[in-house]
Amino acid sequence: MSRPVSITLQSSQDGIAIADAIMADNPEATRNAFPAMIKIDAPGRLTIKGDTVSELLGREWDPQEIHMSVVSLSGSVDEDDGSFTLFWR
Amino acid sequence: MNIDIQAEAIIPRRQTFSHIARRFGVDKPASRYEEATFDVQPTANFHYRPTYAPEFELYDPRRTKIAMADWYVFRDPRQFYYATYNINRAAMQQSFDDAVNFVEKRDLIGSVAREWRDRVAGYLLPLRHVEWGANMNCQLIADWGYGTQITSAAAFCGADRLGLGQVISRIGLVLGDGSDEELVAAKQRWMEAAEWQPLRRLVEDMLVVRDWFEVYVAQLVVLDGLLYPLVTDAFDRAGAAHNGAPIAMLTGFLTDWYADNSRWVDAVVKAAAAESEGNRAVLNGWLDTWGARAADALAPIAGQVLGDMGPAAIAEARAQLSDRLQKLGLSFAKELAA
Amino acid sequence: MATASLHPGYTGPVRDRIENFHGAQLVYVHWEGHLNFCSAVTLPLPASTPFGALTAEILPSIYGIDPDWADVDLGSARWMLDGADWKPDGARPIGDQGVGHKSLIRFWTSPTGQA
Amino acid sequence: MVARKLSLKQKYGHFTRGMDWEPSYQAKEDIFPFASYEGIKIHDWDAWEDPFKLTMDAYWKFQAEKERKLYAVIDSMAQNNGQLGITDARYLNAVKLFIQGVTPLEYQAHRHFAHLARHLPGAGLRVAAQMQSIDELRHCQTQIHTISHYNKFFDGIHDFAHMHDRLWYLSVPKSFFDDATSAGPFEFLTAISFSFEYVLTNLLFVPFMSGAAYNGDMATVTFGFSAQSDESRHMTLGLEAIRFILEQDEANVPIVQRWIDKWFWRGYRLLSLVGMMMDYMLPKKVMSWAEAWESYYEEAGGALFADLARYGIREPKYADVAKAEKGHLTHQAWTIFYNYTHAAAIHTWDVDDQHLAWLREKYPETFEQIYQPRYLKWREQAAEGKRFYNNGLPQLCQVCQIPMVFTEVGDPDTISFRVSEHEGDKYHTCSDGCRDIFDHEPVKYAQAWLPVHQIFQGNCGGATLPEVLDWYHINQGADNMDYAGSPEEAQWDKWMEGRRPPLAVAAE
Repeated sequence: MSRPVSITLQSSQDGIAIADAIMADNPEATRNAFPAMIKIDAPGRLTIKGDTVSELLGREWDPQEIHMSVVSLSGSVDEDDGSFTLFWR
Repeated sequence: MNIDIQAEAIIPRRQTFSHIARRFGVDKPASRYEEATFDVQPTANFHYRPTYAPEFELYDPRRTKIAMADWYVFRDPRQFYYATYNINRAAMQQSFDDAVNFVEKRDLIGSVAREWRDRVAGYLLPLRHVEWGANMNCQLIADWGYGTQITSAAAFCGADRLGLGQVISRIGLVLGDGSDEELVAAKQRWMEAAEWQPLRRLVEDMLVVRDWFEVYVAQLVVLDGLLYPLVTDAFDRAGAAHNGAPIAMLTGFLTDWYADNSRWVDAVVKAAAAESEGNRAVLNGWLDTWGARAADALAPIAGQVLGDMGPAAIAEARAQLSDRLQKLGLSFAKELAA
Repeated sequence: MATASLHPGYTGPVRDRIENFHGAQLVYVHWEGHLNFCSAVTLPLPASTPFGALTAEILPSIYGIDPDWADVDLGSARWMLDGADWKPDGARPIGDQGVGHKSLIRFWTSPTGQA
Repeated sequence: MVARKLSLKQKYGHFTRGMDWEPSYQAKEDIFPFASYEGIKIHDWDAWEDPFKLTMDAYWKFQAEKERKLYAVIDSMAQNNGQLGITDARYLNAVKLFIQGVTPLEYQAHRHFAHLARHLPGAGLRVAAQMQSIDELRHCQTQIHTISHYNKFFDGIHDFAHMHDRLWYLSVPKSFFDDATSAGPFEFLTAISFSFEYVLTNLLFVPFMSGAAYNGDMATVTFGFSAQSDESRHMTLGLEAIRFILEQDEANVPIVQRWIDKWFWRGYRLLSLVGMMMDYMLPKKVMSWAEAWESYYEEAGGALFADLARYGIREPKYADVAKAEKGHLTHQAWTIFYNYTHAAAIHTWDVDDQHLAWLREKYPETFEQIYQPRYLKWREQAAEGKRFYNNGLPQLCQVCQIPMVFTEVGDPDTISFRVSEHEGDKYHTCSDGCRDIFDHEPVKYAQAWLPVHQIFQGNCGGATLPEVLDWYHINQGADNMDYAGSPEEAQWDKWMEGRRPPLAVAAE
């Protein structure tokens, strides 16, 4: 079984949209709500697609904006032009 | 009535922290700048000597020849603490981004004389490596400087230098139509071209200086004090003859930054010089040594850009810096001794 | 093992040498079975201090605030010095009975102290 | 017209390490003299992968936005007497410990990440280190600005930096950080970025922030949340740095393992103060120390070390001891502060019945048997007007500098005394973990500035307690002593009185 990666986001407008996008693009992800926070776990790998978040927010969202919403994460990070990925090597 | 009782009950018992009150008085609410930058650095009772320098304490005023009775006289006139610093720089960056968009959308670079555009790429882009060296020098000051006031401002300046290097790199991408060819070529000039070697040697030599205040003087007072006026003033003026205005729009960030940073540099140097005759002698010595080397290192670059007018531009920069330092209580010869 | 250092011979000030204590030496004392006193206490005592002065004056000044102390008979206490059983003589100086700089004295009392 | 747009990765490469060059006028080892003395072998600095590709333009933009939001909350807190929103004035003692013990470390982290940003030979790591350096400065300054408002009304906060250099219990965090900053650059990375930030930091921040949230301290929640977005970057740096070092050379593995063992134990001992804060200082509880340790160390750490096993790294030595001690640690730490509240810049108090019930529930195997009787005995003494204060000064551990209160695993009645000899002197430690650290580098730990010994050497203002407290800048009778009878208690009661519904006032 692959080891879980996770990301914890603030329950802000952007954070909720990011969480929704993750759930749409990563079928194996599970979502848990905490006071003021959302924690999402996924086995092995989790990708945030800039396009999906942009569509949900109705504006262009750059994956680097993740810095505004992230609370904690677990896993290695890969940042690309259109996406932000957590994974274990 | 009930409200009155409440309001009366909620009376602050003190206005600020004790270490701030000892400096500015107990009754005065302190500014955020003061609370963020005064006396936070540990000064006593260090547990272990550094394994890389056991002759010093972890924070040690003896890491420079400059001596101060109080290290908290290096007040930053901009009163930067982290929030105000970042908000200020985000606004400067926004102006730069707007300028880049403006220039790119209208393809204004295409309107600059090709020859001048190449010359700009020639002198401007290698300077990102100078910024990289300046960045390391600022980190050294943040590492070994003494007192929260100087180290936090130096850390901001260090971040500026990384940002400046990136601004210049971005201009390189604009000049290269989005490709990295110009950046690659500029790095090659920095490494190999004869006219750049004296400056690269100067930058590398600064990286082995261990007195943090000497690094401050060599980089922030002398090299910046000659290089920035040359690039943002003399070179830009030369570009005016070649329809260089769009490029001046892009280098506006450098001009604005230098004006802003100089306010802090002047305040620091002035305070150090005012402290003692001994400090003044040390500072003047550093100004002489690094002043001569910097002028020599910049001469071939000025010559490359301005041709015969190069020496005059260097002399003008020296004279400007000399006037500036004179006002700060220091002496810097307008002309180099033959 | 040596601390890894840029240059060989890394060293720094050793702060707790006996000569820094103005003629006293440090002695740690712990009353076993009474962890309402969170830890052993540190006492600066000249080596010439008679053991009897420790028991008659110093320890009561520390432990007297515990109601159990009133019932303690130090004459029947069990003592340990630096990890070994110890039979101190009240009349002799502690320094003559093996108490050195930073020695640890532990003692067990009855009836309240567990052995 | 932008025909050949670079990818984010290519662009980031040019914007960071592309500005670096191989020096030829000065030797690389003269520019970076500290890179090899720890025995760590790096063959290819370019193998360092930058996890985040944050350039200064984005950094300024994001950080400016975060700061605008944060300072709006701080301003509103000051304008609206936000201190009235906390659950109880006792809560503030957690904040006091934080600004006295942690905030100065944030500043020191700023300085030492600048050290790495200057002295590591790898350009990519230098860039990551300098962003962390200014982030740490941010955390220091935002904490000062947030807590500045509480300082206007509450005691024990007013001279935090002076106290950090002097006060006996603050030598615990100070010596921890001095230990890291006096080491070489790779040990510092392992100590702070990996062992502390990656493995243990959640234990500091998450309970502290949620504790603040549960107890009405909105300002602290806001700076905590805001700082946490930087922490994610720092944690990632810690994990990637350790992987990078381990992948570079097999010979690095045993060196790094020893550092992980050492810094796990150092960090764990430091966190005993945090655990005490969680279990004793929060009027409204979030989770117990034992629960936090289970979820943040035993589960998350277990998965991490399973992953690092491929490099030959095993779980930190004595992690089993930490697990075995979790039902005792915080109660023993509270005992220290209850004993010495007369010499501390925080308050302690009688643990009330409701709180005792919570502790019994959370620590079913240890609390009722061992610690509750102790507290009830103190309660009795206090009721007789003889509040228990320890008149002696504690014996301190030479390494962690916490009073030697910790007991043998499996024997909670017996203090764990360990001793080593070095150059004819004895050095006492509180545990096998601390003794191992001493024995490995006695020349380093023999230098420790132990507050109790310094008092007896006459270096702390005088021979009497009031003189020493003056030297600490403790406002006697306000900063120190039991919460019961403190000016803070009187103030709080007065405020709460003022908040009685008007009807009750009318009824009087």
